[in-house]
Amino acid sequence: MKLNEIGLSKKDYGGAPSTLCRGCGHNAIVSQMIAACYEENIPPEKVVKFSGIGCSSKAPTYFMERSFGFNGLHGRMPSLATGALFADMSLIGIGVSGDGDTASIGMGQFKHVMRRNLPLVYIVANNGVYGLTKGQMSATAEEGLTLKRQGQNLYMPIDIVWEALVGRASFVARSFSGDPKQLKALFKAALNHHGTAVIDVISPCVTFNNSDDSHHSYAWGKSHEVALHELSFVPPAKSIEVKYKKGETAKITLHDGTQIILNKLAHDYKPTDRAAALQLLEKANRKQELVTGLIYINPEQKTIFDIDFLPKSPLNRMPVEKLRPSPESLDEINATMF
Amino acid sequence: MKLNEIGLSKKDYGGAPSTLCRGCGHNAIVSQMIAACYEENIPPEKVVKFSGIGCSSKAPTYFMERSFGFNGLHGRMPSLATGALFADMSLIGIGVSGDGDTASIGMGQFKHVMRRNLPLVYIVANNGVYGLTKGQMSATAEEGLTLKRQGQNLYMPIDIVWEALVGRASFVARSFSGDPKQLKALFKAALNHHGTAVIDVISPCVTFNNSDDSHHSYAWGKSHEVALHELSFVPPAKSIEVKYKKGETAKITLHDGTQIILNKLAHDYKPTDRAAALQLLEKANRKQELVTGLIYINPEQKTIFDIDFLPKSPLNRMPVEKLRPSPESLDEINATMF
Amino acid sequence: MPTVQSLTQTKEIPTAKPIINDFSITVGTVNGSGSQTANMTLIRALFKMGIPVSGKNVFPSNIQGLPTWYTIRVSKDGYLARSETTEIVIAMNPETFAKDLNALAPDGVFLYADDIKQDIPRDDIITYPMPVKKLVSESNAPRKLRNYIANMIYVGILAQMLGIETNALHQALDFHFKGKQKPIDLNMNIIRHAANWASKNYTQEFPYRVEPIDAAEGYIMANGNTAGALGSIYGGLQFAAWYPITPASGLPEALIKYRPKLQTDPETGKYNFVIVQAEDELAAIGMVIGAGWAGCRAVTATSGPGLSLMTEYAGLAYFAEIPIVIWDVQRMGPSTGLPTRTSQGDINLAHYLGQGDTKHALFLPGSVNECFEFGWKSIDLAEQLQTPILVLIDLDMGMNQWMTKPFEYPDTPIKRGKILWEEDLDNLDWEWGRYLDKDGDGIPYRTVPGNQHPKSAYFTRGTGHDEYAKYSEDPETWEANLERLNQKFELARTMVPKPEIITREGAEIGIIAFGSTDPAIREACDYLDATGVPVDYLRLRALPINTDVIDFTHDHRRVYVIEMNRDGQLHQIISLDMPDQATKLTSLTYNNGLQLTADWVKNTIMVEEMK
Amino acid sequence: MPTVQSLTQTKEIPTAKPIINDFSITVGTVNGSGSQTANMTLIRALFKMGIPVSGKNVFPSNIQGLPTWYTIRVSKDGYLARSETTEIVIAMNPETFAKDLNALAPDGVFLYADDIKQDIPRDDIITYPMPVKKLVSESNAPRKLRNYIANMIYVGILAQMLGIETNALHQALDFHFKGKQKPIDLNMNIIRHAANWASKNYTQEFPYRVEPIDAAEGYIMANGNTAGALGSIYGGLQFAAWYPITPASGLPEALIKYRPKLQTDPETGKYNFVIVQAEDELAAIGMVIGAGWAGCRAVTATSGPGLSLMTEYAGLAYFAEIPIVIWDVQRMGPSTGLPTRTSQGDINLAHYLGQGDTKHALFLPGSVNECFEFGWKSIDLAEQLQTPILVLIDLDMGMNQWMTKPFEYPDTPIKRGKILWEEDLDNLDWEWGRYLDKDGDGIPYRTVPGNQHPKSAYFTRGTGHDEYAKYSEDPETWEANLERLNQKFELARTMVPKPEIITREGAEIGIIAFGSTDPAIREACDYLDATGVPVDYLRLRALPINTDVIDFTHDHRRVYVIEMNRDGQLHQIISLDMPDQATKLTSLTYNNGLQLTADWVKNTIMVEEMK
Ligand SMILES: Cc1ncc(C[n+]2csc(CCOP(=O)(O)OP(=O)(O)O)c2C)c(N)n1
Ligand SMILES: Cc1ncc(C[n+]2csc(CCOP(=O)(O)OP(=O)(O)O)c2C)c(N)n1
Ligand code: SF4
Ligand code: SF4
Ligand SMILES: [Mg+2]
Ligand SMILES: [Mg+2]
Repeated sequence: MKLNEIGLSKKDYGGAPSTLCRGCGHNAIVSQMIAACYEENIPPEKVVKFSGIGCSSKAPTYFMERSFGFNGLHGRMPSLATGALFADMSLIGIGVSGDGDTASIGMGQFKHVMRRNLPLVYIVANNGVYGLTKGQMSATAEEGLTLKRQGQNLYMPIDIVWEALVGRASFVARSFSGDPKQLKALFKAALNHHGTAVIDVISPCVTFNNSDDSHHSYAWGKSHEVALHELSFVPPAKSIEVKYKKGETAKITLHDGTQIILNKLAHDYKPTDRAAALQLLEKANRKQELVTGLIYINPEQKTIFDIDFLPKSPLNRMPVEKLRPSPESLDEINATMF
Repeated sequence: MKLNEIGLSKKDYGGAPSTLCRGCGHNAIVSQMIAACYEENIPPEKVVKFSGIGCSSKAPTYFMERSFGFNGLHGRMPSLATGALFADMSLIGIGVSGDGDTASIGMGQFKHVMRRNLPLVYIVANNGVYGLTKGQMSATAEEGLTLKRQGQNLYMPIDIVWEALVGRASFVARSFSGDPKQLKALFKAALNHHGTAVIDVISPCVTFNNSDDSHHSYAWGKSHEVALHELSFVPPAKSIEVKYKKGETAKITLHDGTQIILNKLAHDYKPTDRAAALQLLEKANRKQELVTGLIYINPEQKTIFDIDFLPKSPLNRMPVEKLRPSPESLDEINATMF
Repeated sequence: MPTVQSLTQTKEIPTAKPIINDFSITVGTVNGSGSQTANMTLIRALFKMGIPVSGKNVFPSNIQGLPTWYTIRVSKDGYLARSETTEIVIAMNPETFAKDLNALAPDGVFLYADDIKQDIPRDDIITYPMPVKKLVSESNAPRKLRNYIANMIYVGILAQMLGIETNALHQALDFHFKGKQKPIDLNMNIIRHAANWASKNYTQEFPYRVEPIDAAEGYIMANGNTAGALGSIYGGLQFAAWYPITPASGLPEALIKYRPKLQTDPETGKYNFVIVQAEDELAAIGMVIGAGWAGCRAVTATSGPGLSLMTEYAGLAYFAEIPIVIWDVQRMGPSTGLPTRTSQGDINLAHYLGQGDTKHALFLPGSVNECFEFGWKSIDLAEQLQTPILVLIDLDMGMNQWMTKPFEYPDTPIKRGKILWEEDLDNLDWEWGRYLDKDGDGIPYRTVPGNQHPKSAYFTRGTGHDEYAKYSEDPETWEANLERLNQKFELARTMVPKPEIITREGAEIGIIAFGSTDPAIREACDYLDATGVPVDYLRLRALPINTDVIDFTHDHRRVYVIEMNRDGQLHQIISLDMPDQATKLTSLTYNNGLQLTADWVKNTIMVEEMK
Repeated sequence: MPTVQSLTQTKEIPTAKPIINDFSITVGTVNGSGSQTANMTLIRALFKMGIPVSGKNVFPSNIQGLPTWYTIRVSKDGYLARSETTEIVIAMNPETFAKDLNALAPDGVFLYADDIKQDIPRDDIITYPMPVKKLVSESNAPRKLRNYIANMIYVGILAQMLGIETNALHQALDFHFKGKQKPIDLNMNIIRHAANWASKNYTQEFPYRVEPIDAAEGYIMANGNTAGALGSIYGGLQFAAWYPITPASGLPEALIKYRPKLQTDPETGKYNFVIVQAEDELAAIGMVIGAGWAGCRAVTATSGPGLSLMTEYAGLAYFAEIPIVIWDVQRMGPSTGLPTRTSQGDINLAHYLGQGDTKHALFLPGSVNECFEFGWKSIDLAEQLQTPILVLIDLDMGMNQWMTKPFEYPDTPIKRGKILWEEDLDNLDWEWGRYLDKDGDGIPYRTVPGNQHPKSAYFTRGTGHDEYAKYSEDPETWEANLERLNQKFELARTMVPKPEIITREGAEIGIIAFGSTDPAIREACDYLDATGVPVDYLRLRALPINTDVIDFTHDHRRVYVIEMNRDGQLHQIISLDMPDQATKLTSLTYNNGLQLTADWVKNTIMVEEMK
């Protein structure tokens, strides 16, 4: 059986069998996350999974059984992850949410985890609909979308990528369950990023929102996707050797020294300028292009861990002696109580 | 005593005496709202006031006693307004919120009222701090702000205007309590707009966040404000006569025929292009300019009222006969129940 | 009989006469496979034959591919609670084959898809392999429909063996497919084909049969969510806001479905009420409160998790005296719990929803018909008392089809409570104040936005206020206002639906129960009576309780309070209202997510009475 | 004496001896004017003289310019509850001048700023006009400090007339200004100046005096929020998330204040615990649950509105068995209510916080010292039981300075409950499952993220799960799990702090109370004893109750349950645990936002006993 550099087989990254519908876009997220972690040689025990409520939020059950996971409350995944990841800052947090879970009920926590730049891979499995409750409009449903039982959506949609950009996320990407190769590459980039890495994955709901003209369907995705670039990686060790090759639009060095190499596809685009990213999106939205790829990244942005003045050693392994201040200190406190 | 065109004196637009601190920026919002409604000849009975919780949210108590008002829950003003305004769509809704009330706990409802484009003047009295709870950081506090008892803010701030722009608000403006003239003009424009009109008012908290280097202080505002233009209005009746005069950068015709005339100040800027607005903001943020004025407007955007297929006559005056379907209809229903 | 042999009959053909119109069927299948249509066709057809029938869907919290059970109870006596025994099992799901086999009663009939190759280690039953794949392929139906059609095969076979009338089946399909001929014919053909095969190959007599009777005469079939929605529409609903959640979504979705037909204004062609899908429950209740405050009859619907999120706003509505109605279609908690299983576990939360001294009246419909009735009555009372009313049902009543009495048109005109408009204020000979108790009943008069009278406006807040709605921190004012709110709550005792009491000759003990457990309790009462333990039954229809409940307890040696939760929440709340009777009230709880059964009630009470 | 005349003395100089160390002072002023410093200086100085003293701030829900009252009680007997009578009034606020005048007891002393020109229609008191403006201008203090300094004037005058020692005042200021000489001198000079003026002009003897004693010996002064924060820190707090709200903010703000001193690691120089200000309470509790789940000792603090928003997540923590501590510093509800007034109205909400059958243990500290003690004990118990613990205090205890016993260092080591790390799992001779009740006490073993053992991980959810944390909808599994949760709750009865019982010779009746009402109840018990009605007093320190409470009720003819809310919430909850005693339990409630007084307790019980 093939093993990765830390001697694990792909099976070691597996989870419970999926109970999602056959063909559900979320299944692609599951399999590509398994592949990404396997190929990046990440020990499952170093990963913690989080999710809210929804079909999408069930996804973490289906990958990496050997990782701790917490399927929390609808729209409240980010707060859970914030508290948990402080316990051991060496862990890698992966959050999976849905468009309803993030853009409807979860908008507040989505926005605030980004401004704190919590190191977390934040995947929004975006199908424009509420799958688990059987097909109501979500906040990302495009204007004019018509669904059974629901009629037509006449509200303006919420654009996850756009929201992430103005929300000051330090890593913003978009991908498509119909493009597994890119999905995996972006997962790898996100797993290596130090900060909140938002990935808006158009992940079709084959049961409730997959008609060809729906903006969250496989058909629409396939015919409208415009991939910005191809991503490849150079681990910290090797990074010196790298030379610019033709077609490369950018090299980004991450916090841990890993380099992301972007190879030009559609546009000659550098994902390091937020203003440019906003432009790109605005245009794409008008032209109804599904722009995918790494849209913005700032490896330097301070995280909530840098901010809170904390030790590197895991808080949750702190010996009890350290947990309680000395008796003397309490005498001093009492002396000042008046 | 001076009376306006509907025979009311300014006193008829007054409210309870303010219990805010002397010099509080929110008091300027109160007085300019009184002036705007008085000058626009709006019958107080046609206005409904809404707010959340905070010093800012107390403001509606201090203007227009003759208007109905509802001081709701912290962060939940928009939902309250949404339900209430359906009762009589001829009413003008004015919502006053704070930066904590909108950008912290209220982010979700803020975002969703905009995408529904509920006709509502949505004022965010933005002082970068929690006034009523005595001076904690709010989500709009700039990076690096230092406050007593709180230490330094190291999170990225939330920019109300930016959020409103990507949130698809149909009217986005920014003003400053230290610039009452412009504040009044923008209130007038908003009162005439058909849709959600977000006004981010930098409204200093003199008690907890008014040090000269704080981005929400009077001093900072005065020295960094860059007003885009001067606004003037032409009521529907007269609008035909209007000719372009030199210095005018734009004429915008509102839903009811009122025209807004913008006279060039700082930039030659047309507030009808969202992409341009995003650019403007991005630049301003980098240059630390406090850009004020009408930043974006789309008078054509469908509102939630247009969307829901409803009668013009007030729902809350609907005669009881109409409220209950006929006995025959129930027989038909029963016949289909199986 | 070779054919029968070849069908590996495992048991002698019983000589006993077949059992007529009195048995239960369990269908084991997977969800998302279209079995719902098949099962609905069966119960609708049975219903059309005039036979009392109930169907209960036990489904998983996902969309496709997991085990699902549907139990059909046929009862000439009209016992429609879930039965603990099942006499006929249809096994379509290999995963649950063994489990389903075990669930079958002795002498029961086991029909299974013959492509499931598992052994059948029971000889006390009759087995009927069904060549589902073969019959499907013969049906030469479109490929993509195959899975779905497999379900119609068992409908056909069962129909044949039980003797379900063809035209009843046709009516069922006709209704389901809204008269569309093509699907009707397609399905009817499959059914016929399967029926024919069965008649040829299952030669021996089937131990269970159905025969047309008229016991279902004058009944309809509906679910509580639809009934609640219709009741609200006939109650003059004007504004609904909601956020999707199982098992409550069906109520607002029924509002969407019926709005065009029932509330389109003939003149303007516009709708007479508003439905908004909110971004979450915090917003849904906020919108409803805004609408209720502004004079619209406003309703929302949710389940446990959503109700929790409504806590803060519900407290505001109580304190600011805003009429709204909240439907809580209960599912199993705590927490996300079992979203697709039934429970009565939100009584405490709903009753005390809000911080501080918040208390709400609860309506507790005990039938689908009553869901309709309480739909309009709850809105009336909310506006009369100017306070939130919560209506609690559960997944079983909300989502399952129940046989019930037809919906009755409201027998009282719409009540809007004390609202003052311009002319009312003009004619007032006293100074109006929003919270002024002019009539001494604790209920003040209110005005609503849009009122153009210069004295009509007031400022509403969740903070302390005086009789004229002015901000106040004055201790006496605060205390007096809270006492007045309490007075309204006491008044509610006399205005909420009274309990229904069924007495029996010589009963010394009683049962208090509510909601979806009614069929099980009634059935159990018959059994207990038969075994010489007559029991009186008080079906509670609302909280707070009135004196009937206290008298009922007084008049019995012991009273069992039966409910579907762990802690006996109703038992707790009512015992607070009769401390001197507290020791008489015995709590019996059933809390596993399934529907209560008559056998459980009977046996549990027998055991208690033996003690 | 002309001077006195000119000061419009209105009453004969009383010949009686002055009253020593036993009276109440009320200062009427406006908030945001700096009067807090003046008042704190007074009570600190009195405390330094060894005199038992309490100060209660009755303030409005805004920041500046509205009426505020501060009442100081001086009691040689150590009675520190709010007193219904006030013997000395200092009137600085024209708006409340008349009201404050009326509040004064007969023979009382009325000191007022002489720029307030209002008539004084009482001749049963002694009036002292204070030339505040004059003395301020003489002080030639910086302009912008004038308003503030006005307050120090009454400190000086009062100090002079009561005989408060100068060095005591100096110590008070020295503490307040953290030893900064400039402000200390500035304030001390004003005080001296005012005192001198008073000594010259108020010639006659003042009817109230203070004298140094040692009754405050061995006490400290602190508020409950600070004590709760310190108790949590000494309890090994590792993670705190919060959202600002009155009156709870003081607790997390004390964490921020004391973290550098108490939890900076000497080696690394880093902090040992985390504090996050969340975007709202939904997030605050979410963070705390995440931290508690991941093995950090986690605490949050809020008040009614925030608690309501925590409902859904609290239910998850109960069901998924995650240790957290929630402090609810109660303010007056329902709804936003009176944010700056005290109450005990969240008992019901806190006890049942969550949908479905959710129940939580509540800690109820009865003194500031106990806030510290319960601070660390609550975290220990939360981790031992793997469940949320709620600690309820109120605005009065949380925000006011109380005289209390010094904080005692924890007498037991930190308890982390059943956590398994790598080596533990290696040495296990049984198959671990997250929800497997190995020990039969209902408490399973848990692992936390970061554990590198390949078998340590599990998936946590709010939905049904089996002993190995696998998803399950199985009815028996569900029921068994909920019963185990209930077993933990029953176990909590024996582990939460036991009640404190104070008995009296020949008492036939009892009182049950808790929290901030303790001083009023103790004082009332003395009065009742004196009037021949001895009362035993059980101070409840936690829910659920243990047998002591039931026995106590058994042993008395009648038991009064006294609490500060409308509905007698505690009375309800405890009567559920003793139905056979229910009729003995009489609910007495006080619900106007002010602190309970001994007179009210005494009078109310006398009336009840007369009945
Ligand atoms: C507080 C609360 N409200 C409502 C629900 C019901 N609910 C479960 S999943 C879901 C939406 C799921 O949509 P999305 O997040 O887009 O995930 P998807 O199923 O589409 O992948 C809702 C509303 C819930 N679980 N909790
Ligand atoms: C649910 C809830 N949490 C917390 C509070 C306490 N609170 C009152 S006002 C406020 C913040 C006010 O800040 P902002 O909205 O910026 O208004 P400002 O006072 O600064 O004008 C908070 C946290 C509350 N009232 N309700
Ligand atoms: S319902 Fe939609 S989202 Fe849910 S599992 Fe099926 S396909 Fe996926
Ligand atoms: S505290 Fe700040 S925000 Fe509040 S009233 Fe005073 S100045 Fe205004
Ligand atoms: Mg979705
Ligand atoms: Mg603010």
